[in-house]
Amino acid sequence: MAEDDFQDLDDSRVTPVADRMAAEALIVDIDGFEGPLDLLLTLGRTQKVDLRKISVLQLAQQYLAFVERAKQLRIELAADYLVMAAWLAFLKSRLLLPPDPEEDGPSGEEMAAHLAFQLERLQAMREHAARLMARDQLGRDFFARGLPEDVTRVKRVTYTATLLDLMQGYARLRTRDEFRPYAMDREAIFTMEQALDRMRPLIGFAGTWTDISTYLPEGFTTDPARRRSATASTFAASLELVKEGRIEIRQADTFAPIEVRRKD
Amino acid sequence: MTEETENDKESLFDAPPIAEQERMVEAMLFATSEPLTLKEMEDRMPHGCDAAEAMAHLRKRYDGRGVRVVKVGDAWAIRTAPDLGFLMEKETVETRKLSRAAVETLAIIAYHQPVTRAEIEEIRGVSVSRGTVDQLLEMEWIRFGRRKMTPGRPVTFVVTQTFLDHFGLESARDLPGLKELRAAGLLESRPPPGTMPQMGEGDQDADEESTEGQSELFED
Amino acid sequence: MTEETENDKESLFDAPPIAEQERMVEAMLFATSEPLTLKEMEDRMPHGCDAAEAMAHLRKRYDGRGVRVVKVGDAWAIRTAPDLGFLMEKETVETRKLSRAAVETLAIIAYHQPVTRAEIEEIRGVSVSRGTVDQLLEMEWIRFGRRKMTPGRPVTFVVTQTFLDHFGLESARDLPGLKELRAAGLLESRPPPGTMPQMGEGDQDADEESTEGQSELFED
Repeated sequence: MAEDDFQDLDDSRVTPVADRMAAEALIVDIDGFEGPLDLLLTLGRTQKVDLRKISVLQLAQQYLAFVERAKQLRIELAADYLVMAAWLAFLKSRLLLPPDPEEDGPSGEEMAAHLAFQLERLQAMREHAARLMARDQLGRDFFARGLPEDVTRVKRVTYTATLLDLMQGYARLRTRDEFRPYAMDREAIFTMEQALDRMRPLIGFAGTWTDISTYLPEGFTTDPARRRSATASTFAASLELVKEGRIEIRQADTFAPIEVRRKD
Repeated sequence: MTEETENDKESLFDAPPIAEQERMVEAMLFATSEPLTLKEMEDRMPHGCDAAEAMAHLRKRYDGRGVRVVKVGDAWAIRTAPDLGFLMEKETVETRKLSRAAVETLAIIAYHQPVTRAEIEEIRGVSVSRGTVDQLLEMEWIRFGRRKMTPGRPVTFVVTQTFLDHFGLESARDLPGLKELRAAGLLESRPPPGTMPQMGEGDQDADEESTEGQSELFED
Repeated sequence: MTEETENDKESLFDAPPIAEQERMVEAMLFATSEPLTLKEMEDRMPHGCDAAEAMAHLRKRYDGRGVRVVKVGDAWAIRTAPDLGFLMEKETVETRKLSRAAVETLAIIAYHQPVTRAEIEEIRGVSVSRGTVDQLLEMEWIRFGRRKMTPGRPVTFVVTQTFLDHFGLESARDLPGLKELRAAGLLESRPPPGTMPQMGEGDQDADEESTEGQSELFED
């Protein structure tokens, strides 16, 4: 392999005029390339061999020469072209010098093989992209229904109710006429005292961690205003019970349920 | 395909065999967005084609199929067979909560059955709209019961087996009584202050429905 | 229509005879320009119908005709025969010409799917511009696939049913030359040895699992 590469290197020193002109054309056309790999592929084609048999060393040589000439012509090269140049220079040295037993990392041959693989793969994808685009295409070679009939959407609405809805509805009707003396409406208020009164007898049963929301009294769980009041007072009452040493309290996370447990 | 061999005997520059012409009109009628006249088809087809004959063949071929070749004015088109129109409908089902008026009417019927419309109105304090009763009838949650032996012999309403099945009840007697409702805390629940129904709450139902979405939003 | 009488002898709730089911799928496919899945068809057909069997019959019936029954991914569609495209000059839609970058990116996604942006960049040797991917997404030829189970959990791209439909492919398995590419090892994602200059964001880790991804594609 190394032998061949030296051979290739010699060849490239005596570049025929035509090739040189082609290389100049490449430089002028720099904007037309889609990056260093594309350029390498184009350079590789001038070797007129199967990509699998391509001389990576010769390719590296061509690429470096290209970058050198571009610099002389003061053509701005994008960073990735220079990165590739540096890498190819490194690869070249690896391929030319006998392997250094001290140095680890991939051998020059491995690196060269991978580059050849990349070039072959890119070439293959280009060919297959062309094959794909050459297929019969919808709206060009074959056609869909030109006069589709709309599928009419029929919306059917079903109604539902729960037993609770039913009972609440009935309860609402039956209690509407009940006598209710005028009072400051404290209906939506559940005081801390009420919460304490409610929790004290119940807390004895809380052997396991229990969400404090389960201590909310009946009728204070659905209406938002009432639930807010009951939640606040139940929470305050819980803290009071913690202070008294009757229960433990915990919350796993911000906004997670607050849980209490009887302290034995 | 017999036509093909017949045709092959003739000159190379003749029109394509009729089977081929039939394929052509088929493809054109399928792909165009407007019905095509015979002339329009022939203009597109190779020289010497007879669209009329090709159409006659195609029409026969589609006889009894799921789609048909039909004449639209002086043009032709492919259309779904009329008996399959039902396939062109897509049904979507949306479930909505029953309105407050309907729930209350239903509750009264369930607790007081058999009950007349006048009795329902007396308990609710508002007139019962025809739509509400019709809706419950349509859902098959209520049905007409025996006529009452009172002047005018008014019809009564009772709940149905479908109703009992939906609410998981063995009979309407299993509905919790007032005492149980109170024990369950349900009798406490009054509308929040401010929205307390005043007299003449005939339009309450409408209000309720329009704010329903909002309260839902703020509840959790 | 003989089937109808046959059917009458059987239970009222039996599925319609297969000839009738064939008419139904025929009507549905003719009525739409989009491919329909078996499930979509069965949802619209009477209970108990077997759309797959009906489709098998229908496909055979349209063999060699002006329109064909084609499979597109897991759906079915009717399309005109490609040899008759010349008749449809008026229907031809001018498609936006895709850039070379877009065509290559599309091919890489089709042949390597599911594939990450970094992998596309690895293959092309240049970074993939946002506009290219956006254009393909907008055309609905590609879509996001599952995230890769590698560090960073990068998104992947896969081709869509619209892509298959556009290029007349039954599945991504039918891409031209796919077998040869695979046999040549050109669809493998080989990690570069050592210090290869990384083009894209350089997530080599994504490569590790990509061989598994490839097989995923050919399973369905």
